[in-house]
Amino acid sequence: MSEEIPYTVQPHPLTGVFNGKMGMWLFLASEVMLFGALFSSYVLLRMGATHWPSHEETHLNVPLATLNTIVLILSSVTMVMAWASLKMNQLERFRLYLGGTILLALVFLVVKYFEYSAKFSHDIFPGTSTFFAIYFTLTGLHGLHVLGGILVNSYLVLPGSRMWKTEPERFTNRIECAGLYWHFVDLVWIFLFPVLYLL
Amino acid sequence: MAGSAEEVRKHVKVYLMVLLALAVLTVVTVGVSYLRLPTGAAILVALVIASVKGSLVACYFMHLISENKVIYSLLVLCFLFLAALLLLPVATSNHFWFR
Amino acid sequence: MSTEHHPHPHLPFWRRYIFSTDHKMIGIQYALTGMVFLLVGFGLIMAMRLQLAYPKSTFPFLEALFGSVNVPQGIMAPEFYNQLGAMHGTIMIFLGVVPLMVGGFGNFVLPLQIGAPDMAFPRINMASYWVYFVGGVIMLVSFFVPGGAANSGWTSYAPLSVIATAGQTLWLFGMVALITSSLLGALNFITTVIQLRARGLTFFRLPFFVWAQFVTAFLLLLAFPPLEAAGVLQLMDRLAHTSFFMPSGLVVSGEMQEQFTGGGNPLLWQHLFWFLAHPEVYVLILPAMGIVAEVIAANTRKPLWGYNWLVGSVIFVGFMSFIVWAHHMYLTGMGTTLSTFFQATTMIISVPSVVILTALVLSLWGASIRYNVPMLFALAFLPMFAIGGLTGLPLGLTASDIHLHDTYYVIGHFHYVVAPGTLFALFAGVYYWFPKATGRTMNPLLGKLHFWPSFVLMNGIFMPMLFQGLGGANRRYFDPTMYEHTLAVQGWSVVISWSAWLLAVAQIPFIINLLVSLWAGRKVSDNPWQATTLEWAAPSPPPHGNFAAVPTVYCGPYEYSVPGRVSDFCMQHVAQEA
Amino acid sequence: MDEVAGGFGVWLPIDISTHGAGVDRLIIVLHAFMAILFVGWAIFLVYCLVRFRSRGGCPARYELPKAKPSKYAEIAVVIIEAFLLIGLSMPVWANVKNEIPQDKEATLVQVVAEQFAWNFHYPGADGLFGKTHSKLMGAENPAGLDREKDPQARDDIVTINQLHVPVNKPVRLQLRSKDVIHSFSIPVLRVKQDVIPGMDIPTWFQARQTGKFDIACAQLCGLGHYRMKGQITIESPEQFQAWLAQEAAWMEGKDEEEVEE
Repeated sequence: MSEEIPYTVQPHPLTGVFNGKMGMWLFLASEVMLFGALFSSYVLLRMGATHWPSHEETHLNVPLATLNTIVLILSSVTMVMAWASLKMNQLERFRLYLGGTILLALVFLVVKYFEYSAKFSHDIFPGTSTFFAIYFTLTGLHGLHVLGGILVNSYLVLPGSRMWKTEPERFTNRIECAGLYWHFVDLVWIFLFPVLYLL
Repeated sequence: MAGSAEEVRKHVKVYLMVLLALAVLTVVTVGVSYLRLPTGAAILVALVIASVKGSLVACYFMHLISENKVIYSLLVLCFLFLAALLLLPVATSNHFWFR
Repeated sequence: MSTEHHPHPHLPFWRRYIFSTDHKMIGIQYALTGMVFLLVGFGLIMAMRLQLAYPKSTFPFLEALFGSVNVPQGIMAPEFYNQLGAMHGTIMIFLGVVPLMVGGFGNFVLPLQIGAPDMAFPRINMASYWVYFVGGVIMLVSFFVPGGAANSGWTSYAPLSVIATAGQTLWLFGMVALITSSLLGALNFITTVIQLRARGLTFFRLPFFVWAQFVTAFLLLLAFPPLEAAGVLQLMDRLAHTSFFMPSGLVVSGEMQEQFTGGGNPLLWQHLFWFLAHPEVYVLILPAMGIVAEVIAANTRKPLWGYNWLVGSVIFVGFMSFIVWAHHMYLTGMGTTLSTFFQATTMIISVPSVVILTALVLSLWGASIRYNVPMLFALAFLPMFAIGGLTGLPLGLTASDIHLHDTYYVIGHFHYVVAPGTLFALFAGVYYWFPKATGRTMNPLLGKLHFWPSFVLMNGIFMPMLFQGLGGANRRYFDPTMYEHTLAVQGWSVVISWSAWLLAVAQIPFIINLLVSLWAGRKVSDNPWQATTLEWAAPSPPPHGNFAAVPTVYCGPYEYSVPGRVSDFCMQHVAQEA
Repeated sequence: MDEVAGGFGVWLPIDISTHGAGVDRLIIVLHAFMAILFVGWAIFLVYCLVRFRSRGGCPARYELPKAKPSKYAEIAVVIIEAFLLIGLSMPVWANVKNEIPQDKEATLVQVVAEQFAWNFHYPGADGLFGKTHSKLMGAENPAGLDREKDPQARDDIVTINQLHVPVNKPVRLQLRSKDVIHSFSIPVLRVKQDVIPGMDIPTWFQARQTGKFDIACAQLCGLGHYRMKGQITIESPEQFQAWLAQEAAWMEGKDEEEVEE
């Protein structure tokens, strides 16, 4: 019986990708549509609005958000470095970099927590205005994605990395897929940041 | 996609350069927002910068620059449908008298 | 399941039959759950039909069945009627047909037809089923919360749905689960088709069913996320009192809606909803066409006419289905520019459907047609789908839509597509692939006893709806006797209701046949229909890993009656001497 | 079971509007086209099913038919669809959407939909509508008029579920909703238009006959959707004016009563 599923580790000779990568890109395509729909809704509501608050009026903390942007970009770099370390057969450096990614993601969420609680303490909630409805929904959904990334990466950095001993190539593939997801989360933020904080 | 360890070493340098570019662009986009450009121009500049940053992430961190055709075709497909989705705000503009 | 071949001989019961990762077992789980939900959804509509046929009567047994809150003194409450209506649509589409079509047949047949040992991601496949299951449970549980299940129609138009009872929140959570399940399934299908095709099985040697599933998977993957976004926004409106869909200054029953700041747009929901829901229509019909094509090819004993046309049409339909959505919204105050665009795209999308139907009919020319049960259902699909498609024309054009919009004409139209259309294809598929799943065949006499009454009664239900719709009878009316124009066509309601109840009776032979054939069906060979595609090269039922040896494909999918050959079919994996 | 006497109608209800003929023409032509297509196609199908049934010694042919006629049929379908779209559908729609009668030539009525009633708001003698305020809307004041402070609102006439219009004159309705989406529909006038909260959507018609007819809601709007029934009375211009005067007098009487109290 041919029970083994082909191309779980080795790339398909014609398409040049392994299954996991294909699956991850398909997942990201659906994510593009998810965030695209929300972005589209934002444009529609903004076009229909009689008044749209400028960023002075919303009192969003731009320096803090800029810091968060840099944090997330840094975490993307450590993520790709983690993968590169595996490619160079350096498990310890991989652990260091992936640990760094998780740490930076946590910093991002902590900063987000302070941003949210500052708003709540001024009695600003999602129901306050259309702008804040969009702000909380988009950043909240993005925050959930960050949280998901932290969970997956935490699994991969410790228990998941046992696979390195038995199937190093498969493990490297996993890190590549986790990386694709993480970079996408970064990419979404790169768009959210100007749209919500600067415009 | 990178194959050997040698190639990967070269990549690392590229990653650091991309990091630098992203940081600079972040500062630029924040800086521009303080210039108080007219709304249209501000949106254009911000979105252009965001697109450049996004492309950098996609091309280098996600290795799209050296990806396979099948992934490209998938993304082209996805962006076609995304374009249809972005028609949505236009689709309400032809409605009668929105208060 | 026959006893000789267990899908996983070495695994414990719960891994083999419940938390299985084998695509065939997951497919069967999907199919059985889907069938149960089809029965539930059908049950809901039978209760509604009672109200519609005899609106002024009391029915104590309904009170006994649904409780005195929903049916006080034997008279159905209008809000309960609305719950039944909303949940009938939701259950039939999202919990019945799609899981059966894509989750059931897609899972079971597709990997076999492409010569793969399993899906690309077996564990994601299992997760997809269980997330679907949870979504279904949430939907059913919603009947028991205060205020009952969602009652704003399966379309859940805001603001009505935003101010609706708690059941709507559960509906939204249920939908998020179902959407997640579909996404997991879709990315699995696409990866499987791209990566795991057997050697020699090029894209243009794929059976048409695989093509249909492939395009469907893309529709699911890319059209569902916007609904997920819309669901999130509606949840925010309901739970956090944002105003995405709530305009300013709403007054409900004399009360200002102060909790909503306003500034939202009710049409945003409709746009996002139909951006999904129109492709969803093709999710319902494309795999059905795939099944019908397979059954027709095998039972005409000749190649399908215009394989390339069929494939091209399916791809084209897939693309176009993303830019026709606003034809559901002509009467929302749309101007001429936009409506012209959407009318034009709607007319254009009808062309590939005509091509597919023509190709399937032309496939009969010069054939040698075997009239077995799957073939009967597949053939009945053709005229039923034709009526469903044709009646779409008056709804796709704005001027006629003025009169027909939101009438029974709409219900008749889309039910012709999905009930005698898609459901007949599903039945064809069940009879056709049952021998593959069990090694036994279903009883043909019971099958014919199932087919003929179903065929007549389906038309007894939906043809009168077209008449009612032309008369202008509005849909979603709890009491259809209140208006002159609805009373003028009310006689048909009785005909429709009796047809529906008898249709339920006509399903009894099918259920008996399905259950009894599992154990007592006639044992058959691995390829009882003498078909050509790869699933028939595997043993019946296929063991874990499917094929004894990895098959290599040498020819196209429908090489029947090739001149100069002894046998009238050439299986794809059998090399022919040059 | 109590039987309800119901008819077995199979075709359109009567049409008494000026634009309805265009709608009906499209529906008739479409159904003729559909019938021809379906019957022709079905005959071919049945012929194939009989002629090519499985028989001994008559194997299937591997070669596919050339099927030129089907290609011509498909091209014809495309052309006919294009004609239906451009020739029959678009002119009617353009007429309904773009040729909305101006204020001067039409009888103007503001329609305010709510769960589950239609409120009809006439401008009164001054021909001007008073401002409507969400905050003032209630059972006593369905349109939310401020009759005290707003001079334009003072003479406005508001009725519930009773729409009176003159025959042979264009009538323009401005449709608004207080709460959820409704759809304003008068089947005999071939009028159907969604009423969407937050929007102010115009629709119009011109009746050719007098009489009383039903107004229905065509979009699910809650548990009372089925009984959101109004009545349109189409009458001669004189009768219409008399009705307006009578309503105005009644309004005044009501006001005086309030003063006396």
